[in-house]
Amino acid sequence: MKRTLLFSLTALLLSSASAEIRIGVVISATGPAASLGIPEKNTVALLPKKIAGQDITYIILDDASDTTTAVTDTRKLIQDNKVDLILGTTTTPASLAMIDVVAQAKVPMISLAASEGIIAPVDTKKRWVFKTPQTDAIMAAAIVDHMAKNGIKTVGYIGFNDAYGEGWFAELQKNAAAKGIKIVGSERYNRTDTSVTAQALKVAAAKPDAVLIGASGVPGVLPQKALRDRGYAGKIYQTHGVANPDFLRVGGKDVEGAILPAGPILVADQLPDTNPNKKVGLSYVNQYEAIYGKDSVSTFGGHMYDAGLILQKAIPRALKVGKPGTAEFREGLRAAIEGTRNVIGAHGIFNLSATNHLGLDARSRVMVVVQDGTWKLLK
Amino acid sequence: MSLLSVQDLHVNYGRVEALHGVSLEVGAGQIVSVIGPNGAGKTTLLSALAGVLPSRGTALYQGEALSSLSVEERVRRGLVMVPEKRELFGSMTVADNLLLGSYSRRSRSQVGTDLENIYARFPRLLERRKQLAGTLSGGEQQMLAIGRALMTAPKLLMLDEPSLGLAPIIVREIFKIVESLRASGVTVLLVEQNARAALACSDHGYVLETGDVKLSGPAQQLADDPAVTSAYLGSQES
Amino acid sequence: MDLAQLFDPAIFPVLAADGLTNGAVYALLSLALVLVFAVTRVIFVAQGEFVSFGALTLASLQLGKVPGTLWLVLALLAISAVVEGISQLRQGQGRRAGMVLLSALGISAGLWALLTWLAPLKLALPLQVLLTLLLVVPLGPMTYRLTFMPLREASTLVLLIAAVSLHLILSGLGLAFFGAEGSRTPAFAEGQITLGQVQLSAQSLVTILVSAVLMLALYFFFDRTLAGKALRATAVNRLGARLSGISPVRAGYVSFTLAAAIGALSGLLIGPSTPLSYDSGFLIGLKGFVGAIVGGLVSYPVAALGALLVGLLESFASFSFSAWKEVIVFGLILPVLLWRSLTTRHAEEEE
Amino acid sequence: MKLGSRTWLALAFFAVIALLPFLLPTFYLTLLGNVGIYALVALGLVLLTGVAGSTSFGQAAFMGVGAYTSAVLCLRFGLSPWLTLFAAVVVTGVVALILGAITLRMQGHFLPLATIAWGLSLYYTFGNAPFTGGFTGLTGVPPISLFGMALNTPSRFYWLVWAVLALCAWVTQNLLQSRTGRAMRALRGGVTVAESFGVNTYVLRVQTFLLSAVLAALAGWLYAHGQGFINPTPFGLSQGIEFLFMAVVGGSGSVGGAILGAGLITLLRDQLQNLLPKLLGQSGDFVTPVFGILVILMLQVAREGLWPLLERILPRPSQTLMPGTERLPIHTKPASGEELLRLEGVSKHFGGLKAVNGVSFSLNSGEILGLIGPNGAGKSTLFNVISGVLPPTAGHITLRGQDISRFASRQIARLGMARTFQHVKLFPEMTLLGNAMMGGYTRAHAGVTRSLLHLERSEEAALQHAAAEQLTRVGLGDVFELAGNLPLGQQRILEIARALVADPTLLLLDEPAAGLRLGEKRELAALLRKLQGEGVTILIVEHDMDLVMNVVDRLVVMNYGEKLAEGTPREIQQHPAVREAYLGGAA
Repeated sequence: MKRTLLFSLTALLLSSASAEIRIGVVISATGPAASLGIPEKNTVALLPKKIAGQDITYIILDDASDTTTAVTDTRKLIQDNKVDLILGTTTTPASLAMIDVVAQAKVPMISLAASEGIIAPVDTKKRWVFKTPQTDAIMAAAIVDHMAKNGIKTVGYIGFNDAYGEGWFAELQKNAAAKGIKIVGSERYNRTDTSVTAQALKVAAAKPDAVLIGASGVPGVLPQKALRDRGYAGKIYQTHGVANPDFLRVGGKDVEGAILPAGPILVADQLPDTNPNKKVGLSYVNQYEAIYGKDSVSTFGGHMYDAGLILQKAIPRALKVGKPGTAEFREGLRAAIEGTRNVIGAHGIFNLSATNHLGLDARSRVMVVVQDGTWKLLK
Repeated sequence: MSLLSVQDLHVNYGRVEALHGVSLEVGAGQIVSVIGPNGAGKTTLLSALAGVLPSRGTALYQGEALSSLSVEERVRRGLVMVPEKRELFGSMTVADNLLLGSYSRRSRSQVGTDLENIYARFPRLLERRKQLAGTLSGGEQQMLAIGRALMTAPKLLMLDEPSLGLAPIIVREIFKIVESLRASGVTVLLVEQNARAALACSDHGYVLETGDVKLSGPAQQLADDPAVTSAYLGSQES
Repeated sequence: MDLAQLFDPAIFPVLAADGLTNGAVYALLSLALVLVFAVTRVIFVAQGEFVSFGALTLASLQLGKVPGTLWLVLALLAISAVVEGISQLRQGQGRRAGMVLLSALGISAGLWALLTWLAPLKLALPLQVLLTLLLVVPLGPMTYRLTFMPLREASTLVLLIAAVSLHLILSGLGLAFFGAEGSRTPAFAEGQITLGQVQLSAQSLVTILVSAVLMLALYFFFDRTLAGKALRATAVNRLGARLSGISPVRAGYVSFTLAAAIGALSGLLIGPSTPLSYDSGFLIGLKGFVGAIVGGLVSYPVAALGALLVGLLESFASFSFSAWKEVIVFGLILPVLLWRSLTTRHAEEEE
Repeated sequence: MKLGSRTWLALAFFAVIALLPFLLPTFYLTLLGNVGIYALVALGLVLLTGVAGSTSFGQAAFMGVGAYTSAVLCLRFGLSPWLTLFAAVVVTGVVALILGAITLRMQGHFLPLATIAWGLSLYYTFGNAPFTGGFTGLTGVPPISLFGMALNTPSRFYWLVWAVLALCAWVTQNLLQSRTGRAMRALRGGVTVAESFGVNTYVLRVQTFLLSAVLAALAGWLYAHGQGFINPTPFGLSQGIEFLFMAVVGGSGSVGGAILGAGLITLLRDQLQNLLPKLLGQSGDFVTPVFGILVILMLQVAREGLWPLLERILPRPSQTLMPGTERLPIHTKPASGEELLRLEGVSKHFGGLKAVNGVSFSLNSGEILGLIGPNGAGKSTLFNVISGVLPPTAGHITLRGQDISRFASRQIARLGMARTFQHVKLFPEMTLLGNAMMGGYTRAHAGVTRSLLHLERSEEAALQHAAAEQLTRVGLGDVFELAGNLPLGQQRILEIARALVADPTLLLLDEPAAGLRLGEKRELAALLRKLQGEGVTILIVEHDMDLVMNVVDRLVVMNYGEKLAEGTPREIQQHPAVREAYLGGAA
C-alpha cells in the first residue's frame, strides 16, 4: 500500500516533467447512466496514445451519474492534473454543470451527452464546449420525418422520468408541431420500474398511430412489451439510446419491429461501400470487440471514438500555437476543434464552426428497424 | 457435592460495583434462598449466574466454570432462571410459551410427557393454554414462567421474587410449588423479599445487603435471627 | 378526466391485476423486512439487492456464464471462516477453528467445481433455479455474520448505517458482476390467461400464486414449527428467548437466511416480466418497506396488506399521474405515520 | 472573558483554515469548499441525530428545497442571493415544519424511514415541478457577491463557505452549551426526565428538526450559487445517505464530529478514486463498495464515530464556573401546615392489573410523608401518577388547590413539583453540573435564538450558580466530573440535587437511599431534615426503614395497590397488617 503510494508519487513527479498532453475524462461508469458510460469508458483504450509525437495521457474519473461529483472531478482534472482538455461527461445535466468550470479555467471540453442545450447557443462560456453525439433534435427530427412519411397523425409518448425522457419529449413536441402530428399522450416511468402496464394502457387507450419510447438501454424493452401485451398494433419508435446489444438480447421477440434513429455505426456492415462512415465504423467495431468480446459494442462508445478522431486532427494544429499545459495551447486547441472540417467519424462527418459546436448533419443518422433479432438499416 | 459453587463474585454496572464479592453454595437437591431488602443486589446476583450480566469471580456449575458460557448454553446445561419480570412471550399463547421452553432440548421424546406434567401441576394453564400470555393475571403469569422454565428440563432453577406483586393466597400456592420442585429432583435457588415464606421452605439461606452477604446459615436459624427482621423493618424496633 | 377513465371496465381490472402482481412481490419483501427487523433490529435496506442478485445470477446461468455471485460467495466464505476461526481460537478452541477453516475450504472448492462444471452446460430451468438459490441464499447468513453480528448490541441507527453500507457494497459489486444493463430471466409459464374481462399473463398468475404459497408457507413456519415460533419469540422478548435457551445469534442467522431466500425468489418471480438490473432491487425493496411501515414493522399480515396496497396504488398512480407516481407512493407513508402518531401514545425510547 | 483551551484550539483551527488558500493547490480548496457545505448539513444532523436522537435521510432534500428556492427566485425575479437566502430559509422551514409535525411523534426507527420517503418524493418533485427546470436542471444561477465582489473563484468561495460554517459551528456550539441544548440532549433517551423538569419535548424536537433543516437550506443556498447550476441529483436519497454517513462516521454527538466526518468522507472518496484504479485496475469501479466496507469496519471498531477517539487527545473543556452576580428567582413557598397535595380515590389500572386502586391521602406543607410497602405494592406507579408521567385512571389529585389530575408532567413541574427516579435517570455523558442545571429548566427562560447567540450568559451563570450551590449542599464537590463516573449512591444524591435546583415546593423522592452506604444514609437523613427546615415539603418512597422511621412525620403504607395503613412511624411499626405484609404470612 505504502509502496504503491510512493510509486504513484514518483510516477507523478516523473510524468509531469516529460512532454505530454493530459486529457481528463469524466464518465458515468456507475449510477443510473452507467450503461451509456461504461462503453464510453472502455473506448478510451482505443483512443490515440500519441499524436504529433506527443504522448497522450488519459486520466479517467467516474462521476457516478451525479452532478456534484462531475463538477468536482472536472475541477480536480483541471486544477490538480492540469489537463488540457476534458472529455465528458455522459449525462446532460452534469455536462451543463461542468460548463462554468471549464469556461472559467479556459479548458476546452467535448461532452458526450445528448442535449443541444450544452453547445447552443455558443456564447462566452459555451465557446469552450463541444460535443460529438447527435443532438436529440437531429434524432427527433429523423423520427418525426419518418412518421410523417408513413402517414402518422397522432403519437403517444412513454419516456424515462429523468433528464433523458424529458429532453426527448421536448424535442418530440417541437418537431411534431412542425409536421402537424398531434401528441395524444405523454407518460413517464422510472428506469428501475418493474411494470409500465398502466402507462402503456393509458397511451394505448388514446389510440395513437404510433408511440415513441424515450428510454435508454434495456429498460426500453419494458414499454414496448407492455404495449404489445395490451394488443397495441401501431408503430413503435425507440430512441438511439437503446442501440446496444443488450437491448436485443433482453428484448428478443418483444422488440421486433421497433424503429429508431441511430448513428451509422450501428449498421456499419449494411451501409453501402460508398458511405464514408462505413470504414471508420467497422474499424471501431472491430477494435472494440477485439478487446471486449463479440457483440459487446454499443453506439455510445462511438462518440468517444469520434472525439478521439477530432483530436487527432486538432492537436497538431494546436501544438503550433503553444506548448501543452499552457493557456495558449488550450486556446489553440479550442480554436482547432472549432475549425474541424470533414473529419469522418463513426457516427458522421464533423464540420464545426464558431456557431456550430457539433458539426454533424443529417448524414449522421440512419433509420433502423429491429428485425429477426438484429438491427436492420431502413433505406 | 455442590451443584453450584460461587466464590467472590463481583458485578459492575458501568463503573459502579453492585456486588462486592459474593460467595455461596447450592447443594444438589436443596432449596437455598437469598433474602434481603430492595436494592441489595439479589436480582443482580441471579442475572450474573444466568449469564445475563457479566461478572468477575468464579462460579462453578457441576464442576464446570460458567464464565465462558452464554445464557443459552447455561440453559442447555440445566441452569435456568425465572426472572423477576417473567419475560414471557406476551403475544403468543400459553401453550407456545411452554413449548418454547423445550427449544434447546436435544431429545424430543420426553417433551410431551413433561408438558402433560406441567399442565397437571398448573391446571389453570391447561384451561388457558390457547390464551395469549399477556392476558393472564399476575399469578398465572408467574406459573407460566415457572412452567416454561421447567420445560427446559432444569437441574438448577433460579427463581427471582416469584411472589412479587401476587395476592397472599397465590403466594402460598407458589411456595407450595417451589417445595414440590424439590420432590421432583430440581434444585432451587430462590431470591425473595418475602423472607419468612422463603426461609420456611428452604434448607439454607443467605441475607444480602448492599451487595454483600451479611448473614448465612440454615434457614430455620436465620428465620429466628432478629437481625433478619431488622433488615426489613428497621433497627428501631423495640 | 383521467380519474373517471380509471374505472373503465376495460382498464380497472388490468390495473388491479398489475398492481396485485407487483404488490404480491412487495408483500413478500415486506414480510422479510418485518422478520429481520423484529428479530435483529436491523432495518435491512439491502434486502432489495438479493432481488437483483437472484434474477441476475439466473440470467448469467442462462447465458452459460459462471455468475459473479460465485466469487462473492467464495470471498465471504473465506472471510467468515477466518473471522470465525479467530474467534474460536480466542476461546481456546484450536481444533474447532481448524475445522471451520477446513470445512470452509471444502465447501468453497466444492462450490467452485460445481459451478464451473455446471454453468456452461445450460441446464434445465429448475436446476438453474436451484443453483441460483445455492449461490444467493448463503449471502444472507454470511452478511449477517460479518456485518451485523459484531454490531448486535449497537443502536438501531448504527445498524441502519451498516445496512445502508451493505447496500452500497452489494449494488457496487452487482454492477461489476453483471454489468450496467439489466437482464430478463425465462418465464416459469408462457402465454396469456383470460379471466373474465382480464387478460393476465401466465407469469403474473405464477407470481401471485407462488407469493401466496410462500406466504402460507411462512405462516405455517411461524405458526406451527418450533423453529418458527422461536424466531417469533426472539422478536417478542429477546431476554425471554435467551432464558428459554433460544440463541439470538442463531435467530439472526435464520432470519437473514430467510430474507435472502425470499429476496432471491422475488427476483426470480419478477425477472421474467421485467428486465432487472443491478440497481433495480433497491427501489423494489423500498416499496416493500412502505408496506412494512404500514404494518408498524411488527405485524406480518398488516405489512403484507400494506404492500399489496402499495402495488395497487402504484399501478393506479402510474395510470393517472405517471410522472408523480413515486411522490404518491412514497407520500402514502406520511398519512399513515400521521394516523399512527395520533393513535399511539408516544413511548419513551430508552437507549 | 477568559477563553478555554478548547476555544483556543477551535480559533486556531479556523485560523489555519482561513490561511489555507495561500498554502494549498486550488483543487484542495474546491474539495474543502465541498467539505464545508457538507459539514453544514452534517452539523444539522449532529443536532438532530447525535444530540436529539432522531435520524433523517432527508437532509439532502431540505438542502434541495433551499437551493431551488434561492435559484428559482434569483433566475425568475433577478433578486440578489442575499435576499433569496431569507426565502430559502423560510420555505425550507415551512416544509420541515409540516413534515416534522407529522412524523416527530413517532418512535425512533419510523423517522428515518419516513425521511427516506419524503427524500424520494421531493427528488421527483424537483424533477417534475413546472418551475424547476426539470431533471435537466437550471443553469446560470448567479454567484454570491459581497461588496460588489463575486465570490466565484475557488478561493473566494472557499472563504465564504468556511466563514458561514464557522459561524454556524459557533452558534451550534453555543446552543449545545445552553439550557436549550441540555434539554435537547435529554430528547435522546431522557424524555421522561426532561418532561419532569418542565421541557415540552415535542416542541423542542420540532425546533431541533427545524434548525437542522435550516442548516441544510443554508448549505443548499451555498451549493446553488457556488455551482451556478442545479438539478435534482445532488438532492436525492443517495446524497441524503451520504450526509448521515458523515455524521455517524465523524461522531454525531459533537460539532467537531460533523466537520471531521464531512472532511473524512469527502477526502476518502477522493483518495479512493485516485488509489483504487492503481490497486485494482480500471476494469471496474470499486470506489463505492470499498467505501461501504470501510464504513462497516469503522462502525465495528468505533460505534460512536471517530471524534470521541480524537477527543481523548484534546485538552479537557474548561472547568470553571462562569462569573455572574445574577440569581434565579425563588418560588414563594406556602405557609407551613397548609394543605399542599391531596389525593382522592386515585387509581391506575393497566389493562386488568390494578396497580393503584383508590388511594387517598393528603400532605401538608413542611411535612415529610413516607410512602412504604412491599415490592410491587404500586408505590412507584402512584409516584408516576402524582408527577404526571402517567395519567390516573380515576380519582383526583390537587396541588395547592389546583386540580392537576390531567396535567402533563412538565406542567406539574412548573407548579413547583420536582422528583427523583427509582431507576436513576441521569445523563452519564454530562457533568454533574450539567445534570443539576437540567433541574433549573423552568427557572430560566432563554429560548433557542438567545442561546444560539449566547445572549443568555448571565442567566446561564445564575443557573450554574444555583446548580453548584445545590451540589455543594448535598455534598457533591467535583461538579465537572461526568455523572456516569459516580457510584450508584452518589448518583441518587445527584438526582436529589437536580430536583433541588428546581427550587421545589414539593419534592418527590423515589427510593433515595437504595444503594447508599450507612454513612451516606445518615447524611441523607440530615439533608432531608434540613430541607424540611427550609420549608420544602417531601414525599418519599423508601425501603430503608431505619431512614424512613427516622425522618418522616407520617407514613402511608401500600399493599396490592391499596392503602393499607396511615400513621406515625411508631403506629405503623406496631400495625399487625403492616408486619404481615412485610415479613409475609405464608408460613
